[in-house]
Amino acid sequence: MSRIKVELKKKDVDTIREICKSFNNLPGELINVLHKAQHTFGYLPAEVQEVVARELNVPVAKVYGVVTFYSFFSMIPKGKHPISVCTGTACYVRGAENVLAEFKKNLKIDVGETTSDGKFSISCLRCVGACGLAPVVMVGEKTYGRVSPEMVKDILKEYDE
Amino acid sequence: MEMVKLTIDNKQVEIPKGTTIYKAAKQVGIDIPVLCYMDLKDLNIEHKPGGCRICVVEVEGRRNLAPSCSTEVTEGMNVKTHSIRVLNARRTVLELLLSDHPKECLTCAKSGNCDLQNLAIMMGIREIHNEDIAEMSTYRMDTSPAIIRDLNKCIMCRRCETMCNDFQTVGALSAINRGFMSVVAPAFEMDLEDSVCTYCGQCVAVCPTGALTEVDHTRQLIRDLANPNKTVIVQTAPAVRVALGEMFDLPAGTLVTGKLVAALRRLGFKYVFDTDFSADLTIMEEGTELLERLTRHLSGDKTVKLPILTSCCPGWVNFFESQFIDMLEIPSTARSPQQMFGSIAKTYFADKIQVKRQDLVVVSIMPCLAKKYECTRDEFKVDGNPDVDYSISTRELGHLIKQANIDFHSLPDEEFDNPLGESTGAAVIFGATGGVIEAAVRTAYEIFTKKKLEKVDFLELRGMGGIREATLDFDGLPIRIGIAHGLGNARKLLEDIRSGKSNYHAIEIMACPGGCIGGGGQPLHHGNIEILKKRTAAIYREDANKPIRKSHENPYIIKLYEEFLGKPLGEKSHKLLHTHYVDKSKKIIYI
Amino acid sequence: MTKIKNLADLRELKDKLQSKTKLRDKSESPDQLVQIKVAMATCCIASGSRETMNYIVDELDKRNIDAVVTQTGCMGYCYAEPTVEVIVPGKEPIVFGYVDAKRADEIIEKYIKGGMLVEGIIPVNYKKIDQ
Amino acid sequence: MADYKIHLLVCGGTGCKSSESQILAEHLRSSIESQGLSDFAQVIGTGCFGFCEKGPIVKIIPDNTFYTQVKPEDAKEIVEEHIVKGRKVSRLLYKDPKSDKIVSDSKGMEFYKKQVRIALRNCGVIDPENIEEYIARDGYASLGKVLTTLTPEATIEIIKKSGLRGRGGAGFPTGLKWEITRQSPGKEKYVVCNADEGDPGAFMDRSILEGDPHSVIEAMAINGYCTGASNGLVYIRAEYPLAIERLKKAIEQAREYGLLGERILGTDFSFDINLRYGAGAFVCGEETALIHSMEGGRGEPTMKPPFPSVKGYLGKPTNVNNVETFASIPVIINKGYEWYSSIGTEKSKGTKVFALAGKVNNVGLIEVPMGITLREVIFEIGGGIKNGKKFKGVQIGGPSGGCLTYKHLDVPIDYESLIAAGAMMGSGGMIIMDEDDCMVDVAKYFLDFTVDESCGKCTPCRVGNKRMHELLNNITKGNGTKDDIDRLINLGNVIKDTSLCMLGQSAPNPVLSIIENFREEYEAHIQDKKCPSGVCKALMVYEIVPENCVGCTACARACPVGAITGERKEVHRIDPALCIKCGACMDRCKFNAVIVN
Repeated sequence: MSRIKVELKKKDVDTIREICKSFNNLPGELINVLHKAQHTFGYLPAEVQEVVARELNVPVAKVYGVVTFYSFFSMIPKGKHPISVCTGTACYVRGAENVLAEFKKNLKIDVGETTSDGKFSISCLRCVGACGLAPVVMVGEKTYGRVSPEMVKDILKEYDE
Repeated sequence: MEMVKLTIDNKQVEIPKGTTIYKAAKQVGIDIPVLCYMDLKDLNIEHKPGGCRICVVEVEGRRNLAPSCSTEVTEGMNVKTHSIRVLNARRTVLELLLSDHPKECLTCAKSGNCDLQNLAIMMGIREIHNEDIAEMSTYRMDTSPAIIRDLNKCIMCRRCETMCNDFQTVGALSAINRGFMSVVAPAFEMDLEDSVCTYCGQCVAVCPTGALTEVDHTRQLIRDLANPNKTVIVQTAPAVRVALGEMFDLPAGTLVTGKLVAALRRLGFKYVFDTDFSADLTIMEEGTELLERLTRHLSGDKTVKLPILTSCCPGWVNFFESQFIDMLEIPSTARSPQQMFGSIAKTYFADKIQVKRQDLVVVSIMPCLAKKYECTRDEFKVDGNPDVDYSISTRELGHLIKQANIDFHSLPDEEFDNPLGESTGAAVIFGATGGVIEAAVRTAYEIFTKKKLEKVDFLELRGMGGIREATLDFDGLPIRIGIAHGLGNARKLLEDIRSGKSNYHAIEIMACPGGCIGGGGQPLHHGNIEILKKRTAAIYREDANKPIRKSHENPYIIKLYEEFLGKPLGEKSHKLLHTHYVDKSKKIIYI
Repeated sequence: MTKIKNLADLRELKDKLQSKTKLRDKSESPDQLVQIKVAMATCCIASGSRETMNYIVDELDKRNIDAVVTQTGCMGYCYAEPTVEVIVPGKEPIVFGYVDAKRADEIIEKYIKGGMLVEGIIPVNYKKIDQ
Repeated sequence: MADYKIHLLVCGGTGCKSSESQILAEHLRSSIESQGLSDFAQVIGTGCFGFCEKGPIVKIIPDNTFYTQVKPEDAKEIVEEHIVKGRKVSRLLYKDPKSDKIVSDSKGMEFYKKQVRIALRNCGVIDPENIEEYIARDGYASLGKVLTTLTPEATIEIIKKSGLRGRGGAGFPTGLKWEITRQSPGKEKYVVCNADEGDPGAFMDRSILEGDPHSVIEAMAINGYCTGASNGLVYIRAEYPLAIERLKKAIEQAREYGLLGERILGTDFSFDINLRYGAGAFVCGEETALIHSMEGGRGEPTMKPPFPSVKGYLGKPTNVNNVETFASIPVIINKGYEWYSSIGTEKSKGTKVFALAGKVNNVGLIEVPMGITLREVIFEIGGGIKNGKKFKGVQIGGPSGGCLTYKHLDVPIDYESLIAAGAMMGSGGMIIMDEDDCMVDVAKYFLDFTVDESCGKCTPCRVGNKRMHELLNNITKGNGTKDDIDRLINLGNVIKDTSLCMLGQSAPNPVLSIIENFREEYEAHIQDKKCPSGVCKALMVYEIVPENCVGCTACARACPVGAITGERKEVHRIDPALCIKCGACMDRCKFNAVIVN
């Protein structure tokens, strides 16, 4: 199988080792380790998973099994401005689907993808708990409430460089 | 034992506490259909994920149906195994499984031997509702040198995952993804070939559908047999003769050596040889290597590494090449009997019959899937031409004999051809766990002590224990032997060695339960250890019946050294009969 | 912070801290408590209403009277500032004028605790904004 | 430190925080400072007030003034007018949508009138980042009482008698669970708080952890004392950064004050709490799946028995309760089981928190006594349906629950009644639907969720829900057949009957209850090929009314796929085969000539 290999720098390997060590290299801490690794690298490329597997002494297949089980973990780098559209029930009945469609249309990417320039990525999340503001969209840390499809272009414009 | 009274299908029964409904029903003659469930009780594996939901039964007072494989009986329980509710649920669940399964039974390798197909027949499924709108979960097909993964046929029983992780501790496979797209695969959905897979084939052996099958070489074989320019010769491994009969409904443990030879001859092989011959050769090389290391060790040479580990099992070789790379120095460098045979056949024997290497096709019949991979290794090729061209499994051979409409039962007993067909009892026992080391001891003892071994049966080395050890008396010198079968047991043994917890002189390891007789290419034993025990008994019967029972007494082996090889561990042997190991973990971790 | 070593310590700490959030508990059930509203417009503040309010709150606390002290807008009796409205449960609201510390003390002691009328009552004739 | 005369409570829950409530609080503080009132008035960031519809909220204590939708720029006015001059800023006060009257005091608001706040008692009242505020309101008094005066058995007895049942959804009696864990042999035991709230549209657990983390910590310690566990773990969604931060801070403070750690309050009891993060898998709300996830594996559920109380985390007895359940514990011990069990109905005691959302006027987090009717919740607390539309249905219990209709408005909310009505308590999501919502689409939405969240372990859930979803999809596209409804019912019932865990066992509930209560909507889609609410795009037909069309060609020019033909000044026509139902023509037409059927 051909796949792009990302060579990890020694520094990065050391970072992963450090993370694993901070959890005493315990296999039971796999999810906590992956959280921290994703926080550090932004995503979990195969190579990171391989180092984690080796450090925690678990098969890399198992690590991959865990990574692909949880929607929070991603093997694709997120965009510089990750867009998260809440598709919780409250947002859904107030039109989140249309807002999501508008983002997809404008950026020409699907959910879980990143634009080719690496600027935006779209993901869905289930209820951020701001149901009073439904539908809710988050771009990075910033929350937009009562978003309508018409607002999408303006929101994206805010991130023009 | 505390007993529990309950009712199953209106039968009053008394069953020990802690028994599952499935087993309780079985005890009173009610066979509840199961699919994902697998009980390898003698291997300490009871796989009951409760995933397929085929075995559900109705329990009075319970809100929903209970999976009988994993629900324990309780006092006063009233179980119905075939109420309308149960039958409807079971049928609906099966239809759901089939709705996500390719309907290509006619061309499926498992056809006729498929648990899912059997259930569909049993329940009389005639249509799948809303098939036109039913999306299928589809995956990339993966063909490795030994195993084909066609995951479109995976039903998520997870048996392979259990074998690969819990029993073999290889960890090549894991459930991945979630929901409808969940499936069992190697990390990153890479090819099996790029993973830590050892090709032990235990996953194939337990797969209830056609999702995991062996690479089929029989078509190639038929083509080669029909080619007038090729001389096709065959070698058959010791474990094949004690299991092939099962493919023809003979009881487990039936010895069919003579019929096997006859069948192969009728299939058109020019020479029918025996891997047992090269097993004797292996003992000469490996035994000598053991003695050499032992002698140097005893004389205080600190550079010598002990224990020596056997190296005839290719699954095991793959295992340590990817998981115990710090111990690559310990295993014997002797090639496996399959490869020694190929090497000798394409040199010594090819010269003898004056056939060019390229025109000689060496086929092996093996109880093993890793052998398919082993013969593709670059170390075992000369100018790109492999010593062994390909290997076919016991199962494939069974199918081939049927395909050629040879009536196996009425075949006469025939003898192997010479010179590569003569073997001793020591070679036959290679097929059972403990056998290789016993064979080695028979020879090493006599060479080391220069005394005749009176009692050749080392019962202390036999048995089904996962990890066994024994100390043998080499004329005053205690020799510590370790034996493991199943890679999970091997791992434990190796970790003990690594940590310095145990010190053996020699260790035998076989990847499969029971050794080669339980190999991934054998007729399916479905975890029934009684079958494995019967095959083992047949192996030792064959040994006992052999006139010569020590490898170094095989006249053709003696002749081979005289005419061709010189001496064990000599220059020629080194080139033709030994190998080196590579660090395969590099393939897996890129740093 | 030193560790709380035992239950007595915990209780002591609680008693010490309670006053901090008591205000919020009281506001949950104002009907059962004495309510005091201090007019707190610019004019009132100029005439010392904030000092009055602080005094009242502190004194009520010291004298263990459960009361809610809130501020309110100008009551319109600018001539009599600072003005304070007192509602004792079950009684009509009464507005007092010229409430300095001394009068506040009188109001607490005599009217709230004793139930006696004190001088300086202004007739109620204004409306609250919610009404 | 001075005792402040005025407290300004500013909601710091996630909802209000995303509307800049933090900046608002800063502005309030600086305005107070510039008025020289720093010793007089105090700004406190609290947890969620629940009235998320109108956030950010500022509540002024002691007069209970309730300001809604406050922006940072309003801070100055509030301070100058209200704090300095005592004049309420009327434009920021809440206006009752029914009577159109201004209600300045939160006690007068319909939204709060019928609420009984027990689990949420401190949310919106105290500063969650300050343990002293919690202690001041009787915090850790229950732990103290339990450790020094009660035996574990006696404590469990109180919980049992209180009638408290698990608030995570299934309603298992909490006291009994504690007792089983206590009686399970083993030296090493664990207390686990399930904070993996995954129901899309329910956020009470998050609000409690954000608004009152210490109540959960205290309850876990009490649970540890009762069951014999000295380790607590909170399994919390990684998507809840604020709750994580506050919880961490709270644990730190509790350790500092000696309320967690070795020999708590001088007794022999030691207890500490650590966090484990969920990673986005709804199924991990199921306790066995949660435990496998905490152990670092895939969150796949396993058969029960064995129950976690007997064999849980690392194979040890483990007591798993959800956040809301824990939050109710300290107050039950403080006020007594008699008090708690006097609230609610015969079999469902106490209160339940609901996340009210959807087409209702007052979206927010509410806590109501068990036994209250749906009508009271939706039309009194919720303030009725938004924009004067007609109420159609209410989905209770999220993707595991059922959809009830106006017939059920007088059903009392308790575990048994809801199940009898075809829904379930679930974790407490309550989504209100109005006449514009297509119930088939709603059913599809929930199934879409469960298909997405199914772990894939068992056949009925993995394949069955997918097949149901396909059937529904087919129906919303107008390709449904008459047998589809029966097929859905059979499939749904088998999935309920055979799935391994509660996720699968309850996944068909929305579909089945909607068939039960809104069968005519399914039939309209299948037989008439119509979506009565106009939601299902595939069933819409755009047409041009010849009488209204003037032939201006605007629609033809707007159509992105060239589906509209017609000469200038002549009647135009839409080719239904080409039309993608984008609605562009309708938007463009100035003559109301484009209609949708």
